Amino acid sequence: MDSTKLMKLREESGIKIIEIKTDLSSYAASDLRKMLEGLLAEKVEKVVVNLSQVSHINSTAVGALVGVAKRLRQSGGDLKICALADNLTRTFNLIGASSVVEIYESENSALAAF
Amino acid sequence: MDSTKLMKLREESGIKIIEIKTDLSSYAASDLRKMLEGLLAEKVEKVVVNLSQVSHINSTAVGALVGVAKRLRQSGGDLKICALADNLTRTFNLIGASSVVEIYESENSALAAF
Amino acid sequence: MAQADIQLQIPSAAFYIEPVRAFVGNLAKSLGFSRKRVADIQLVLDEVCSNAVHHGSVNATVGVKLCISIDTDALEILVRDTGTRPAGKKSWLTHERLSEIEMNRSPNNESGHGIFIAKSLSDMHEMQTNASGGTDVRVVFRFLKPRDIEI
Amino acid sequence: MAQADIQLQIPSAAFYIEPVRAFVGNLAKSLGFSRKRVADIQLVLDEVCSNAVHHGSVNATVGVKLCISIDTDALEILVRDTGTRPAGKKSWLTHERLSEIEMNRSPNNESGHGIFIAKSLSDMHEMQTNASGGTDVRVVFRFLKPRDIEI
Ligand SMILES: Nc1ncnc2c1ncn2[C@@H]1O[C@H](COP(=O)(O)OP(=O)(O)O)[C@@H](O)[C@H]1O
Ligand SMILES: Nc1ncnc2c1ncn2[C@@H]1O[C@H](COP(=O)(O)OP(=O)(O)O)[C@@H](O)[C@H]1O
Repeated sequence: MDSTKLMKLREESGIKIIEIKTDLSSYAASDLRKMLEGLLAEKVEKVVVNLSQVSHINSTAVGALVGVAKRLRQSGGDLKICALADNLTRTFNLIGASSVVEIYESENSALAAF
Repeated sequence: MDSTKLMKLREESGIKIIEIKTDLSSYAASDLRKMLEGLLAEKVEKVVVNLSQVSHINSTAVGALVGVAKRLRQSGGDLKICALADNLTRTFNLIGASSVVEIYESENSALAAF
Repeated sequence: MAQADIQLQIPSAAFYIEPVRAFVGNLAKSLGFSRKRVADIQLVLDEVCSNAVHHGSVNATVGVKLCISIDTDALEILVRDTGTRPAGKKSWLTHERLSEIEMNRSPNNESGHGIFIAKSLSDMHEMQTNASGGTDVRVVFRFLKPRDIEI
Repeated sequence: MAQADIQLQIPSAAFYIEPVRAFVGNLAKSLGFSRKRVADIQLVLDEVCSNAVHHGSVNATVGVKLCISIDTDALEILVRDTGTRPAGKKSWLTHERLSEIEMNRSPNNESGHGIFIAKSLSDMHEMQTNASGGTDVRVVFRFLKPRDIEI
């Protein structure tokens, strides 16, 4: 199945919001990366990734988020993530990605931080 | 793991209520049967089985419920079940058990039916 | 790739049926089966595996084998047990025994619903005595639309 | 019964890692591991299987094998890939390469975190070149209390 169907893209006051409705193992991570690279190609600058419906993430998916955040920053934009379940927070902390990508409690606080 | 930990037994106005917090495949079904036979041995007459937190049931578990309901009726009691998810209802209907065991929408309506 | 095969072997004990059900449920969902259909597939699998464990490979140290194949139009699951019959004894799987099971089935009975459920909810159900004297049960669930497997 | 073994073989493709994760998650939960520990076990499994699929058995028609053993004090998972190295070429698995991977690891890097995660979250982590020239990764998760397996 095409897991991009489980990644909803919308826009709010110039910020692209991706809501992910699937766990992020390698298979879905590669779809996420494609979606994010599509946004980069469109010169999108501000992205929020809402992980509230994700109960598992692996290092490949974290890497995709870190990589795109860094590239967006080079052009003055950013990628922020929000609404992480406890074990997702643990995974971000273990990798150290919490110090590279900005993490917010809720979608609203992530949007407000731009 | 002992799945009986996931079957909570309590009593309300003389009716034993079993709340099941595990899916009912063969493994848990045999624990359910043991618990029900324990109640039969104690001469309990009225039992309600709350399935609201069960998302799967197989024919062995349905059989245990049917069997105990029939035995309780012989001594003037009954076993009633309640709060079935759609696919549990389908399984009861397929087997034909819906016409043998009384099924209620909610725990309260099952209790009230005694 | 025309077909993908998965092999799974568990000890013959009811405890291991739940993880297998989780595996197949997740797979069926990813293949695009509807929620309802996923529940049906899981129930059939549970019934067939329960029979393999309780009537087939009765000794828990002996395994139950599953072979799961995904091709362009269907998900197919084969469940193989080793059987327990002493050498020389006939297989349980005869037309007479099967029609007896079918005739005796009643909503009032505590058991005897498993084969009926597996037949009712699958698109194809087939039972055969295998080389080791046990039973091979094959069930097929068709996709609504044929799919290109590039997975 | 002292030990129970489960064998699982999937095509070498990321698509099949999710059902395996569901299987092992369900099994670990039934074995009594806490929610947190189940999540850790699933993450380690995901990382090890992702490596087997992406770096090990690169050709999807070749399989990745898992052997899951449950004994009195631990759950042990072995993940075996076939490797892709041409005959005669050395295995990737050398002390130099491993310390290079470890030294280069940085939160800023998009990749290179998998082995670190598997090491960090398991009670034992071991990698070995296997007979077919691929990699065997063995991870162990101990139970808090020893358990009597009668399953
Ligand atoms: N794999 C099997 N090996 C041996 N006997 C089997 C197997 N599957 C089914 N049977 C026989 O068929 C009968 C009917 O099976 P089923 O319809 O599943 O109901 P139940 O398992 O509740 O008896 C069983 O009681 C058993 O005698
Ligand atoms: N099963 C494997 N077969 C071959 N090479 C492997 C395997 N597992 C890991 N490696 C090598 O080790 C490196 C580090 O792996 P890892 O820490 O998981 O990070 P990543 O997979 O993101 O590169 C990989 O890039 C790869 O070169």
